Amino acid sequence: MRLYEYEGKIMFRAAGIDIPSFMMIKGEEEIGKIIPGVSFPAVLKAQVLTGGRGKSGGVKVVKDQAEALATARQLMGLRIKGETVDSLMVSEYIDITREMYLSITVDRSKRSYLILASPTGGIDIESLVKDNPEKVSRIYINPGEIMADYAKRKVAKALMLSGNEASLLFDLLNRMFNDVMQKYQADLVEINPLALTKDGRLIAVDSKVTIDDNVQPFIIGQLERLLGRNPSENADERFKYVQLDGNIGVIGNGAGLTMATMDLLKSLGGSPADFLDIGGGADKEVVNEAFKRILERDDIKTIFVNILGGITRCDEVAGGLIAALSAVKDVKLVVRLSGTNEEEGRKMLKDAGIATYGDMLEAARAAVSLTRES
Amino acid sequence: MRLYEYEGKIMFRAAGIDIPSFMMIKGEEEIGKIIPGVSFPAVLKAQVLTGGRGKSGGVKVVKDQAEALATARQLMGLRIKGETVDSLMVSEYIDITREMYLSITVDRSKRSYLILASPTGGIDIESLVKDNPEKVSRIYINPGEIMADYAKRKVAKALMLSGNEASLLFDLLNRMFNDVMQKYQADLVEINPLALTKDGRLIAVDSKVTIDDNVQPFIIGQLERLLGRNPSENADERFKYVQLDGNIGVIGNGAGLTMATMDLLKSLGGSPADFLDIGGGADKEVVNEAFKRILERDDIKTIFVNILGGITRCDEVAGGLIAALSAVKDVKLVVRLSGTNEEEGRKMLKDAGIATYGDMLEAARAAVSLTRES
Amino acid sequence: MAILVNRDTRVLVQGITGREGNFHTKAMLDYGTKVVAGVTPGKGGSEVHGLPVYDLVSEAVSDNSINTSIIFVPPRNAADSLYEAVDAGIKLVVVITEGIPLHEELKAIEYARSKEVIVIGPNCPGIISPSLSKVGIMPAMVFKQGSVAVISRSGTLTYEVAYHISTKGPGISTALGIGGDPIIGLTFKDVLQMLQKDDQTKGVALIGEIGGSMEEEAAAFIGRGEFNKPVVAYIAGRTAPPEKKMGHAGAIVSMGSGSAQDKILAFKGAGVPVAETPMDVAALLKEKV
Amino acid sequence: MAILVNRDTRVLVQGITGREGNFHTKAMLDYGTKVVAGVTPGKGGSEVHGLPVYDLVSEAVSDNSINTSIIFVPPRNAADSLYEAVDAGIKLVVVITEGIPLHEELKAIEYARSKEVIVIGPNCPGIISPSLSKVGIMPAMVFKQGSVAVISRSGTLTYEVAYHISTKGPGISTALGIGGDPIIGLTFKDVLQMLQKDDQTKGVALIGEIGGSMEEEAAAFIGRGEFNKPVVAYIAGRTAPPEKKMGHAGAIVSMGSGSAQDKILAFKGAGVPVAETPMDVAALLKEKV
Repeated sequence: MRLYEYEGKIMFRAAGIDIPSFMMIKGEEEIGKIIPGVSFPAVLKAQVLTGGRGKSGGVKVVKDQAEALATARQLMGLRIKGETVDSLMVSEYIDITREMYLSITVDRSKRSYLILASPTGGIDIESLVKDNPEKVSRIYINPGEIMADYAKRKVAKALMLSGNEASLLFDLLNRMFNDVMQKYQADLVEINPLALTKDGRLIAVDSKVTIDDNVQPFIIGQLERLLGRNPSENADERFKYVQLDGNIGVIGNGAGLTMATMDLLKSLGGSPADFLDIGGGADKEVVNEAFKRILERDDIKTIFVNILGGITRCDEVAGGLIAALSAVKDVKLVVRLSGTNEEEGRKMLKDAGIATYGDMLEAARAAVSLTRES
Repeated sequence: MRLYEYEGKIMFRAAGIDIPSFMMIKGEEEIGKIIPGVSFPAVLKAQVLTGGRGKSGGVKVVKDQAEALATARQLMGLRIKGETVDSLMVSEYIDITREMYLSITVDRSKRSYLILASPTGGIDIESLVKDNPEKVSRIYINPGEIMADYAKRKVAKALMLSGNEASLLFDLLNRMFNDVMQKYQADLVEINPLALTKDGRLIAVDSKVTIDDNVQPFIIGQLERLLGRNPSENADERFKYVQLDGNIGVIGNGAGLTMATMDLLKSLGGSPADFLDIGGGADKEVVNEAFKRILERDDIKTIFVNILGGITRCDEVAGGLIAALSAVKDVKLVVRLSGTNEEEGRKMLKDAGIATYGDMLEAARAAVSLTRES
Repeated sequence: MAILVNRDTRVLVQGITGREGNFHTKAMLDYGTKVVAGVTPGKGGSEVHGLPVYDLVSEAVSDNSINTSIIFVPPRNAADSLYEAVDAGIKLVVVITEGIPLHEELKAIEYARSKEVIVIGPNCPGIISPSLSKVGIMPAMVFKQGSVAVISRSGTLTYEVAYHISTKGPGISTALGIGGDPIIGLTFKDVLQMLQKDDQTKGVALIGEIGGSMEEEAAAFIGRGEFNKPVVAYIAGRTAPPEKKMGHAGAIVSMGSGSAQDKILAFKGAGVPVAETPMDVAALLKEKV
Repeated sequence: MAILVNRDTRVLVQGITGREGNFHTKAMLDYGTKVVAGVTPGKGGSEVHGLPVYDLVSEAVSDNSINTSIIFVPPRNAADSLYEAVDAGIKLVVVITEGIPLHEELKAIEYARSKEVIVIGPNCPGIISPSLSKVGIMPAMVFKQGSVAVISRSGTLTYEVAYHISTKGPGISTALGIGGDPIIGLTFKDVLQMLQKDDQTKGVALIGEIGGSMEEEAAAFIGRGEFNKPVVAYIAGRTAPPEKKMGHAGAIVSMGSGSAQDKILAFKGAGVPVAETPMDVAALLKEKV
């Protein structure tokens, strides 16, 4: 669950991390609220979940009220990488001496917490790692260990901070790790840029916080109380769905098989429209819902169902397909059924007039050629 | 640092652990305070740090105000194993269905936290382990692990609690472990008895809490704020002292050597009056203070100083001895000096008229026979 | 001889009274796996498929000879079950559960590893040494005994590959799903180290996917010559967009790393052929084994 | 060959700029120990006795070949220093510091052990293999090279015993103080296991004291025949009253366990002679070695 910048900053503020003061403008009708209490210059920041907001013109410094109002009207409703801006942050302008990069995440292969720190910040971490790998320090925190003081000293050294600034950093790291990362079970807490100011403060000018999708319900409850929304609202579908650009709807069981199906369609010249994994042991209803989800779009020409039944029973899937058929109009259907109760399933579909295959490659070829024809 | 029962209960209350309500009577002059607000029957409990208080008559149930006042006067000033009672707890009387034993401590050889649980309580754990070892369950909590739920289920089973009572226990264990043991870095948190009441409550009827002597200063600060006293006040002496019953004062450097000195005196028919370890690298001043401490008592006949100099320099110790000599009057002095700067030290003492030895056994023999003569 | 599970494997099922636990206990028993007991808190004293059910793992272990556990409990209790198995002295634990909170998974698995316990999964189909023992949820019929090991981050994709190796190829020594979560107990490299010493295994099908760097680490291990049996790889997710989780919590190209292209290049650089489709794996292996 | 430290031991001093660290660095160098670097946060770039000082252990390790560390930092930072040494890959750490908070000690030592790092101490005099290497604070003159190992929970008592073994007996292979704290890295049993394999060691002086059950565990280990060289024990604290800490945080008879009598009985039951005084240890050993 990716959080908005302002939500991350609400967390930071609750954790005692120094942030620029800000107010939120939600929707056109609140733009007028900018006037009272804002001191200029200020920064208007479009609130979107996708990265690269700055480059897309989503962040503007405004010098007075008139410019603020005009810029706000311009930003509100802007499309950034497919996302429509419907809220703006009006943020205190910070006079920055130096911009740094600081984040805490989980390192998969070392099975460890990982602090990334760079004395230069403000650009995205991918470019940072690509262009100046020597400037990005990696400090590991073993999960069976506390965040040891020596690790904090390493981070201070990496960020070229000492004396009082280092003390501020130690405090910041404790708060990031204990009161944000651990408390809300984030899988990423990123401050980029972390600003050092002339008066020696360390300020989190931006925030990027991602919460683990699998957190226990009490964490969701805490998030909801803090943020006023449940960030997992759309996460409890019974299948997993990722939208793609193509025209062949893909339904598979198992993440690997479903990805392999996308890849196969592509290598045969087809174009997958989605990743949709109904998982193990799916019943009729899930299959039916999966169909509905794919057919929400009007650019789908074919639906390719690829089921290798283990726990999942082919006859159960066939039942779901047949139930969903009424909704399928101008869309072609190619079904591969193999594994548990394969024969029953294929017979059911045959009786309903749907051609089925036992082999994945044959089925994929059929799906691609059918799509070409249409 | 051993805490008083009422101090442990203040901790328990702060941690949300269910305890009987109580008030404290400090000194004779507060006995009159018993009257208002106390409902009878009630329990008067002498506050002392030594165990076995019940057997020594330090706990009394009183049925009305007259009995309460009379009993309080009787308890106040009572001597229990050498300790004088100067404060009483007036505690709510709890109607107990079953008494259990529950404690958390540190297991040294398993390097682990250890929960001890027994479905019968109210008697001391030593007797419990000796008489009914099968009734005492040991549940280990690895320090690299959280207190896992399964461990709590094990404790519930050991205490023969289920359903709602088990849920209360799980909550109690969390509070004991996180909000007492870990928060204040206790090395023992004991509830004995833990009472199950008719109305299904779990109440900590007694408390025994010991805080690690080496806790960081911020823990001491927390304790002081909570309890209104600094429980480590007498812990910062520059040497380690334990009082014994004999008449030969013992000063050694190093815990093992000092204990060995006591043991040796005893095996030669002598009787050590104390354990006093001046530690490694002691200077004149420490030696001087150590002498003063031993001479506070008037039953000392001989002082036996046993120094094997490694870091500790014999000449430094000799200097301290000479400086302390003025305070030594009717007491004999036997000194063993060996190791770093041995010759300088022995010469200094010889010049001051003090006989010294290089061998521990010879010196101990001299100390015992000198003591016999006097 | 296969690896990790064989005829001496004696299995405890944690969460045996749940729907999945119950169903797969039966399936494992039918396969001939020596499942000997189950645990479900509060259900101690009952029976499932004739097996005794206990409240606590320590009780099950002291009453029965057990060396392996399989965990089916729901995500919110799964880490706890792993701690319980480790503390009871079980040395191989298969965690089927999907959706364990990341931080709990991280701590519990590091804990298990510090106690030298082998964890397969979480979020995996388990392990099968065909004709010897199955400790998992895979459909047994696609696994025929033979000489190729299958290691995979995916369940159904394992079945797809195994089916071809079993029907058209040299058959399977041990197949195991290491799991689709970001933090898992056994890596590809760990398993290759075990397979190196296994006489029955003559070749390996390694089925990776996007996310993390386990495939690259395995490729480097092979490239250094530390594994010297033939390997054929397949990587799922070449068409996956970045920053999106593809079904598995661990299948995500993030912060510029974990792409299928990187992994394919790594294998090719180590001299490991990479199959274009899952179906090609068996054919490529047949040439080498 | 002695155990744990020898001519290949290359030592880092953590807390080298402190009074104790500085003093004993000089003493170790004088003895011939290969001390190669030091660490004190904030003092990086300076020198002590000609050795480079670093801010971080990882920096010292990457600049120098280091396999052993000795920690002199104050109690409130000592656990942190142990984490730092472990995470930097050092495999033998001697912790001299006395007074480390119990809970920190517990967690840090369990962490080190989970990473297969050997910790000697805390609250110990260190280790010496006479004529080869001294990583500790003991006065070198009382240790002459020979064939008896001395293991002890106490510092000065070790010197007392070692003096007699060195002057009147067969001399010393390795002497080490395992530490006077309740939680320590190496137990008597751990050290006996190492000594079993050490050719130089022909006999052992085991100097225990009240508190805990390490002596009983060592006795049981010897009693089972797992250690088969002659051992002579001495136990300090026969006259100590219960529930009182006798100098060492770990030297306490508590909740009815840890008494000298129990330990003496355990050793006698295992056929290990127990000396009446520290001075008798050398004589008893001389008969056997």
